[in-house]
Amino acid sequence: MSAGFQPSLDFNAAATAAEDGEALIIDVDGYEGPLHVLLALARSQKVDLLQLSILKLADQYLAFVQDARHLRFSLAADYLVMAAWLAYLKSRLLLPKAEQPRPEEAPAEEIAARLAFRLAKLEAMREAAERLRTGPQLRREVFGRGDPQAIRIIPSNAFEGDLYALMSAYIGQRAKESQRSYRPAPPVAYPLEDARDRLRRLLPDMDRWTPLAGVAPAGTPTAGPSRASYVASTLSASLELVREGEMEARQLEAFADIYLRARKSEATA
Amino acid sequence: MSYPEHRFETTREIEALLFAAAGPLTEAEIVKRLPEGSDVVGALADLSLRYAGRGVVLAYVANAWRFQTADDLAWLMTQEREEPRRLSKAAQETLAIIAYHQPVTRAEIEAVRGVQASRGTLDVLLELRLVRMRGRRRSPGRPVTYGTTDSFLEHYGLSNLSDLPGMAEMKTAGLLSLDLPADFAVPDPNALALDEDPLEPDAPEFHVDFIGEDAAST
Amino acid sequence: MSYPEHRFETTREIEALLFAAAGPLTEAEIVKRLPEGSDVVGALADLSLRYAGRGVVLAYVANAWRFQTADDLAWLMTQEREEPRRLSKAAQETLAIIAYHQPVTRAEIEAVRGVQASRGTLDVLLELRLVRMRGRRRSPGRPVTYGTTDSFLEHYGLSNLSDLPGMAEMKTAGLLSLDLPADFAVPDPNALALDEDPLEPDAPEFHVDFIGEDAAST
Repeated sequence: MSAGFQPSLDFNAAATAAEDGEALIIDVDGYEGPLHVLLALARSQKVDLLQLSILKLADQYLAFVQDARHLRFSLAADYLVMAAWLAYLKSRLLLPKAEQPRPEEAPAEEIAARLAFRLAKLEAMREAAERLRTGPQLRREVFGRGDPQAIRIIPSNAFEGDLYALMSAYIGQRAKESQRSYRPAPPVAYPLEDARDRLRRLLPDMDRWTPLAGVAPAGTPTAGPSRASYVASTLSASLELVREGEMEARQLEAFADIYLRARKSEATA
Repeated sequence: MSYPEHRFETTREIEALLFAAAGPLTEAEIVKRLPEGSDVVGALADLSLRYAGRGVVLAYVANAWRFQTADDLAWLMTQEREEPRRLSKAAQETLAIIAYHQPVTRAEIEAVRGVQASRGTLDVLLELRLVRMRGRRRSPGRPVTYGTTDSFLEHYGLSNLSDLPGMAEMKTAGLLSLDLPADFAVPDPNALALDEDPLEPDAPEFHVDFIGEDAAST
Repeated sequence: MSYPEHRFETTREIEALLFAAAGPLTEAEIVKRLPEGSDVVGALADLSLRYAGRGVVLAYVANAWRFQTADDLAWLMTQEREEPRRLSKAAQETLAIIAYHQPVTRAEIEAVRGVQASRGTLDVLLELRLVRMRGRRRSPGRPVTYGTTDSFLEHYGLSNLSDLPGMAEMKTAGLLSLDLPADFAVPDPNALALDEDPLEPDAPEFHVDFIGEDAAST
């Protein structure tokens, strides 16, 4: 039981649960987490953080959580875990020391000192952040050359790029890939009616045997119906015209070229 | 404030203004930006003197003031500078896919990107020695597989391929969004590819070898 | 050529170079461009003195030299000021922790702050190139370690990491140790931590430099 109350572990409980999704951050009156609340409370004691009264701090925090829970029913687990841990620490600090401390439990004073140290550390980092923020910053307080003179540039084999850019590029595409659905483009066919009309128009000029390939439109390689579609539609149309007696078709053997010509019934007769 | 101190402040202010400005400033522009009553004309004269003969001089061009490097130092400015090349978006993306999916064929790269890889993209990566031909896939057509090079690792500061940030780090960096499919995985580029034949760097290809020998013997 | 005249020429040359440059130049870069045998160190010292207290001053940032406007003249520069991207409080704190504790893992950042790093904290810092992935900790899972970039130093006008404000006091107070014992020896963020694998074994500078260059050119 005591192991679970080590200060280094208690914050991870909610964190690991949220590991798969977005981090759950409940902003309780502008505090980002229990440690930030504790820090704000500790400051009100106006002593060196390392000399802090953990008992007082625990009381203040428990009161804070009570209040916050009153206002917001769904208080983040982190806050409650910290509350439970502080209550436990407080009880141990108040209890008379056992003659023989149980070996698996660190002395309460030591745990309290660690908490104080953690707060001091966080405080130091906040101060550091503040100092960085208020110090002179480029293009805010200090400015570089506004109009740098051109230096002739030669291309080189060095290139720009960092790991983050590489990872972003990768993820960007994988995300695109997962959203992409397969939409086959329906093939464009050469309409039979068009083929028939075209053949009829060509008919007066087709008094000699002409290969089918020469009759069918050549088409364009990039857009429109494919060459195969042109040939197939033209063949079908020509067969219709043959049936109607306007045209003749012949093929010498299987797979050989097909030849077409207009039927000149009157002329031959 | 005594007069000279005032004047000194004004020279400092003009100095900073002209330095940071994106282009030359006219006297009127300078006056407008300085505190009222500043002796701009006097300060400009002071500055002119202060910079005379230095590496940087105060110049009056087209009715405006600017700092410029001294004419006789032009040779310094034309020094060539090696500008690192910026990878195009396509190249960056192709590189990322090769890095994570190696060994990978051109067709596979295209499958992930959803567009045809232009010849130039792979060529640029090969030329920059970020990418190399690794081997051939044991599949019909025996397509060439691509992988990253040592200089890729060097550039990105990786000691080996297993250092390439994986899913955990992508999550940390906030790159993985939640709407990715559940089976989304990032491949381990370090895994041994079993269906790949080496290109055999020593004797690359019989054909090549043969020509080499032939040329040598004639 | 007499010695002082030679030295004067060198200050002129450096003056011109640094004035014209878009970003900071390292001593090595300056040396490379000047005639052989120039006393660059001495000339830089002369220039520092010459510009001290002026509207434009010589500054040493990210181990390189640049001219910049004096920070007390910020009020003049309203036109040049870019609306900077405001970092969230969480991002600022995270940046401070990374700066003072580097190399540091995400878990360690979270331990100091007592909350999980949320989306938009680390990735914003990475995207702004204030922070970079440095290496991997030699501990189970080999977590990635984070550190600051040259453009971080340039942005905050720090000559190097030991220049971070309050660093010495925090060190003596033991506040920079990632482990809890207060009497723990504090690692020097400049030195590679002993339990960290370099992302780049022999040339860690390259990566750093590179980012710097990148930032300067944008």
